[in-house]
Amino acid sequence: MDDERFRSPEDRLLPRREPVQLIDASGVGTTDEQFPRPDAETLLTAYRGLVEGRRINDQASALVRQGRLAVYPSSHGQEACQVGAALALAEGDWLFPTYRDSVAVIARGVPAAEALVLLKGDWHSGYDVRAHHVAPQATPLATQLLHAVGFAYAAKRRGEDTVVLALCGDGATSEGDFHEALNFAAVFHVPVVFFVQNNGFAISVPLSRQTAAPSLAHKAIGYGIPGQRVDGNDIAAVLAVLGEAVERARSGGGPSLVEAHTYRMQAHTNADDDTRYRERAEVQSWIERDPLTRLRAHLRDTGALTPELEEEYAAAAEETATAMREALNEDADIDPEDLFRFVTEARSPQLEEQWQLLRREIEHTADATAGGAR
Amino acid sequence: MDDERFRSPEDRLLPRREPVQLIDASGVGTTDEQFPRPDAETLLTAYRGLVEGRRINDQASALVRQGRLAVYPSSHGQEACQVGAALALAEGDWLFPTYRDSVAVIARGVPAAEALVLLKGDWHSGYDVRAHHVAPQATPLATQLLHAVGFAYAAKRRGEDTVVLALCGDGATSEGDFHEALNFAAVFHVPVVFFVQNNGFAISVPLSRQTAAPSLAHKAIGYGIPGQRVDGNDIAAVLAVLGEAVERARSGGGPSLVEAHTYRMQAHTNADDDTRYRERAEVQSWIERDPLTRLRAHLRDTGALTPELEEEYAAAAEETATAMREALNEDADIDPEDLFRFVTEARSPQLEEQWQLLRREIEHTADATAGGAR
Amino acid sequence: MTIAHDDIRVDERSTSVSTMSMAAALNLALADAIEADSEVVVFGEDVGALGGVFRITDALTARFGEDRCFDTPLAESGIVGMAVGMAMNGMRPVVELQFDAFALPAFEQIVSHVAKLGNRTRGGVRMPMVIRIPFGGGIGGVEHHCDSSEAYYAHTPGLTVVSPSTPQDAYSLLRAAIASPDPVIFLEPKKLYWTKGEVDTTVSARIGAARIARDGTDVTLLAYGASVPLALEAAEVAASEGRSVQVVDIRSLSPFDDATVTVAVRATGRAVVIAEAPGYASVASEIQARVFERCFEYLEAPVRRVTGFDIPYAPPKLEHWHLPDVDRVLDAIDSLHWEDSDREEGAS
Amino acid sequence: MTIAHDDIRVDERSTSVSTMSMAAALNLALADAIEADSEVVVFGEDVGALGGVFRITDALTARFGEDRCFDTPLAESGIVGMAVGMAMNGMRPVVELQFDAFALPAFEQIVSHVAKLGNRTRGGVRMPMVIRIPFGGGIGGVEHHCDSSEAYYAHTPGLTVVSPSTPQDAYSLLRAAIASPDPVIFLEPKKLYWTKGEVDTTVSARIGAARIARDGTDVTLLAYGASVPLALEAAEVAASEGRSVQVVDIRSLSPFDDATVTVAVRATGRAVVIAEAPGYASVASEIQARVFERCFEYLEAPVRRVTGFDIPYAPPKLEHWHLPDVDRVLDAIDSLHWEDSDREEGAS
Ligand SMILES: Cc1ncc(C[n+]2csc(CCOP(=O)(O)OP(=O)(O)O)c2C)c(N)n1
Ligand SMILES: Cc1ncc(C[n+]2csc(CCOP(=O)(O)OP(=O)(O)O)c2C)c(N)n1
Ligand SMILES: [Mg+2]
Ligand SMILES: [Mg+2]
Repeated sequence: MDDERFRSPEDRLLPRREPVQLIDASGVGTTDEQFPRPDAETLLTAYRGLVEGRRINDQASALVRQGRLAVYPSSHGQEACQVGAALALAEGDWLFPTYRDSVAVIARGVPAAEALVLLKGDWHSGYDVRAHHVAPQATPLATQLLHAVGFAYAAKRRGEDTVVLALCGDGATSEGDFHEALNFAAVFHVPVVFFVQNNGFAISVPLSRQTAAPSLAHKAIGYGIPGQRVDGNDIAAVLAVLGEAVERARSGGGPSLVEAHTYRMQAHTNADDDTRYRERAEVQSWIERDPLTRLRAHLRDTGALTPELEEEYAAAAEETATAMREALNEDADIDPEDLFRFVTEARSPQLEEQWQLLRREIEHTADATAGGAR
Repeated sequence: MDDERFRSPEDRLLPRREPVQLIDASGVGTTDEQFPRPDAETLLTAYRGLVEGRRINDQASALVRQGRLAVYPSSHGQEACQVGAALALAEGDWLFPTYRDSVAVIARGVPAAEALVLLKGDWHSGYDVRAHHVAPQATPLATQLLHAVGFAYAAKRRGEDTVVLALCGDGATSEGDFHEALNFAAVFHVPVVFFVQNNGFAISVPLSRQTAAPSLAHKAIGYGIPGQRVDGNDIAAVLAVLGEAVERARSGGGPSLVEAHTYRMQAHTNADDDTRYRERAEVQSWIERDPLTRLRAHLRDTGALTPELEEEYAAAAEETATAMREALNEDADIDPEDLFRFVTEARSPQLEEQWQLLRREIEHTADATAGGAR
Repeated sequence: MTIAHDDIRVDERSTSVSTMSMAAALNLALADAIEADSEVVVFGEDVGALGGVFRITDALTARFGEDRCFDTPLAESGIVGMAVGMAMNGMRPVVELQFDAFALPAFEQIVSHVAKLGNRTRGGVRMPMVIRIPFGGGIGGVEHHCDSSEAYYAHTPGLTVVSPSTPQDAYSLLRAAIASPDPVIFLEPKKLYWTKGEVDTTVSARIGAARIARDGTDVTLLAYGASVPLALEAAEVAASEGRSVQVVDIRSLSPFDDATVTVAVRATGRAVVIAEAPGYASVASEIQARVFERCFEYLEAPVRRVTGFDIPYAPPKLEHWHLPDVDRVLDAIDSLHWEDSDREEGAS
Repeated sequence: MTIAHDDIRVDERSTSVSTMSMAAALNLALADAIEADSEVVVFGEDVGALGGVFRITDALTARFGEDRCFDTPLAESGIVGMAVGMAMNGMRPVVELQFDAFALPAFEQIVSHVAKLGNRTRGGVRMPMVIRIPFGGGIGGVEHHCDSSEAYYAHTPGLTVVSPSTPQDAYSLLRAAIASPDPVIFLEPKKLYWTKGEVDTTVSARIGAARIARDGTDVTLLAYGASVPLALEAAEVAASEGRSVQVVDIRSLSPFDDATVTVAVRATGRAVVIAEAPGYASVASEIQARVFERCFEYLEAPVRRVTGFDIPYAPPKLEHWHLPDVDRVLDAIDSLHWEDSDREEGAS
């Protein structure tokens, strides 16, 4: 059979055979004609972010054990994606994250204490989305990808050069909303970068149960947009590939799909027991590919990372962790009337009635506590 | 840039650059190493089906004008896909059609009068799905594709060699359910052929607003299944391509996606006004590519189609049309209790109460009609 | 009541009153809203060149351009999800979902985001969007084309749900819905699309307010959408039989106008709720329950409801059996303990 | 009543009774159903190796193989749509949707097909499938993990909707649901998953039947799911205050057991409906409305309801304010015109 018969210009949409990698697992830099390695300064900033991100993940997990967070879906092992996503964006750009992406949200400038309000249980979201250009962390899978498309549509319509980066996991690519989002983005040619963190699992379900395609990046072809695979534990590659995709979007080149190959080093959340569905050996094997050690080795080898800088970064991360601990150890005073304040802009007579009922109950309870029993 | 870098074995999943065609618009046969042209006998059967299909479409449209059908979404111009879909299947196989696919349903053996019950308005579906191996015609777009997957899953689980052919339109490929169906089919490797009739429009919306991909067949790549484009007005090609896909499915090769390029020659339904959204010239241009004239020319040129046979086919088609007219000109006697009979297997007390209410009303109306006013 | 959207631009043209169909009134409301606010955009399936399958968006694209009214790919979750993002970014999307069964693919977006994003962000992000859905039956449509799904939306906290029954309300309520800072499910009774009436474009409507559609002293009919003209027709027949029947057009299914309804039913002491949707766990049962609870001491008889049966919507040839009709409403009125009031009988 | 699924295989083992959690009872029901019928298969997200996020499918894959219990790609419409096709082809799929907000992507499949295919084909195709959904709150879950969506399903004709409140019912109702020829939405009150009780596997349940959970003569509490233990607790407190409170466990939200409920409320003359879901246009409003209508002459006071507020489910730190609790139920009971019965006051 003549292979050429199966080739056409459109076939350029195919992603590469192998994920883009610019620094290998041992820290050695590789060259790539399409994607130059970011400069040392950028990589130092990235490394600083990784150190902080790792610290945030581990601190948050500890806070769960101490009962200060209701739940924490850790991105331990995925920090290169988290930090890469934040660094790839300009200030005016927007991030549409998921529950897994607290580190990306914090790396984007949201104070950790505000980012963790959802997981602490005080409210459904705790930061000012407009101030930080970060949408609320989405829980219903893949739904936020459509919001990203609409958001980008509005920006483009106003002639702004805003780029929207939307995050999701490998599991989320199976949802109908993933399909509709990529298709709408392609048809309306909006500036969105879809960044899939393929961490191998959707809770307990491995990628092999999620797709039979050669890669998730191949899905881009069906929408007529570029797809690319990247080593998600190599932040140099993540920055290069996302950087290109963001630039394409900004310059009117439309949406694209980037799949990062990474690994979820911990259980889905603290509530999960991953010994039920994966081998310890598999988890162990990813330690070698850790995003921090790799970049550290590279930057130390090239001399960019000095012991002083290392200390500085560690101290900065420690400071963030301390701030997190302090903020989360405080019990916020939550006004029960908040339950009725934001449902709609104006409170309906029904909600007002219901609030009055609750208000009387609360007063009654206070009286009872003060005065005696029911 | 080195093109080879973008090639890998998986790239064989790419559909051909051009739709498969075995008989050109003027009736001249072409050769194709992968897809041999069906033999004359098969093509005669196909032609007979096309003549009948066209007659059914035109008869049904006439019946709408006469008020005997509530609505009819005609497949005029798409008969090669309709008949091809029916002929590609073995008796034990199953067809999952849409509202547009009445001709395919009838070609599969369902009496026209039963197939048209939905559109006549007597009930939501009028044929015995088990007897004919044809699922009810689906209205909510793309939803039936998932049913096809589940059905095929059950067949495969029992070790049967049933193949399921699921139909949908170009518009339906944008729905989330399309994505989920193809993905589930691929992951569970079930014997389903997804056959998309790309007729250029979803009601008024042209394909260009539906996708930015090179073709709809390219969507297959994202699921890791084969995709193929075929000239949907060339029933020889449709039979060859569907035949291969059905065979692959039957022999354990899993699902595939076939996109037929065809054209909806009439408005979406009789209720639609297509002058609002497309040029007459465009519609005219497709007359040259009509599936009937093309096959007729080919079969007459090759001598297979004699004037006697032509007459015979026309007479058979006329008979079908007469039977349709007769059946649809009769007003079926519909028992109002049917409204309550099939909601659940056992009738709930609530439904029994409601039926008794209606029964009393009906009796009362009958009394009133017999005896006077309310 | 605290819900008010009286801030609609009042049109000063002297030609503000004319007679038109509900479809034309909706079309005019969209056009006027597009003109009044550059962030209003209309989109959905077939709303562009075709003007919508019911022609509600007729000529909007031709008049205002693709930028203001456009077709999308065929995917309802996509349409609503995209609208969410646009609303987050300062726009006022007005989307059309073609028939109400075809709104269902968007249900997750509607319930999990449209209804909740404002609350989730403590008002940091509001969802000023309108989801227009033609609803109800009586048009001889085949399966999936005649459903009444208002209960799904009315039950969902965070959604405003309204339905007009006259061209005037179609115009004014749609303008109010588009002007609302909150997401509105706008249910258009397709059976009434071609019913004509006067429309004064300077009249503004307040979301959350019911309307006394007919005065009466013996019994109150509570209805919305296509059931309002039915209630009026039944009231007319009842009047000829000597009964004075009040008709309340609920208009706003959520929030509900308890004040108007409670006053009305307390005055007559009898009530019947009318709606096409299956009655079980419906808006009709809600209205019935709250009227019972709030008017208990004033009731001469149990509140009744006349609704669609608890069955999938009937095929065209049987829908006349399924839908509430005048006789069924009159029968319900007749059952309201007229001669020997049960309260007198049963008490003490 | 005509609904009966008493045909469940009765287990003759002498060890048929043991004490276990509701989660274990559900797990046992699934295992027994898988053993009893080769066409029963369980699937969904994380139901395989993990055994489900609540462990309801624990060890089923290990015990019965991938063929009987397996994970799917992450797509709820896909899961339900695939189940529809399997049911069409003779299987009895039992699917798990992980949390009830995550059932919403499957809503179109559920409403347009699961509920309607049997009717569409005049019984030619039935839909013997069970959709298991953990529902309700009280577990400190973050947004989208504590909703109560039963109204959406109960309002949809064609769906059977049940919810157990004890391990025994969890076992027996799930077996009955799997044995049913009709599609069943099986709502599992996640707050009660770890509550223990006796389970006799030879006891069969009839779908459509309520259960008198506690006898009482002064007032009837009508509840389902996690509200049943709450009602029992309130009844206990009320008893200590001298009031005899009856508790009815509705169990079957659709079809509804009018017979049992009507007899119960007529006897006491007072009723309170309790449910976690927002009250507006809900199952609670349905129950309230039908009890009002059917027991009107017997009521000493208006039927009340105690439900969740009409707000998006509260965040963990505030959910105790949102959920019905004992005090709120007792307050509702207190409001039922005890001293000076209004009927005596208001009549004549
Ligand atoms: C629509 C929907 N279905 C189910 C869930 C429950 N759920 C939460 S996370 C998760 C797995 C997601 O996997 P993936 O997309 O790979 O992201 P990851 O957690 O690995 O980052 C599931 C099933 C959900 N949040 N939303
Ligand atoms: C979920 C859903 N949304 C909308 C519709 C209304 N509708 C019916 S046919 C149609 C166009 C379908 O186009 P396509 O899939 O190309 O099929 P064709 O009609 O061209 O055969 C639309 C929008 C529907 N039936 N189902
Ligand atoms: Mg994952
Ligand atoms: Mg089409």
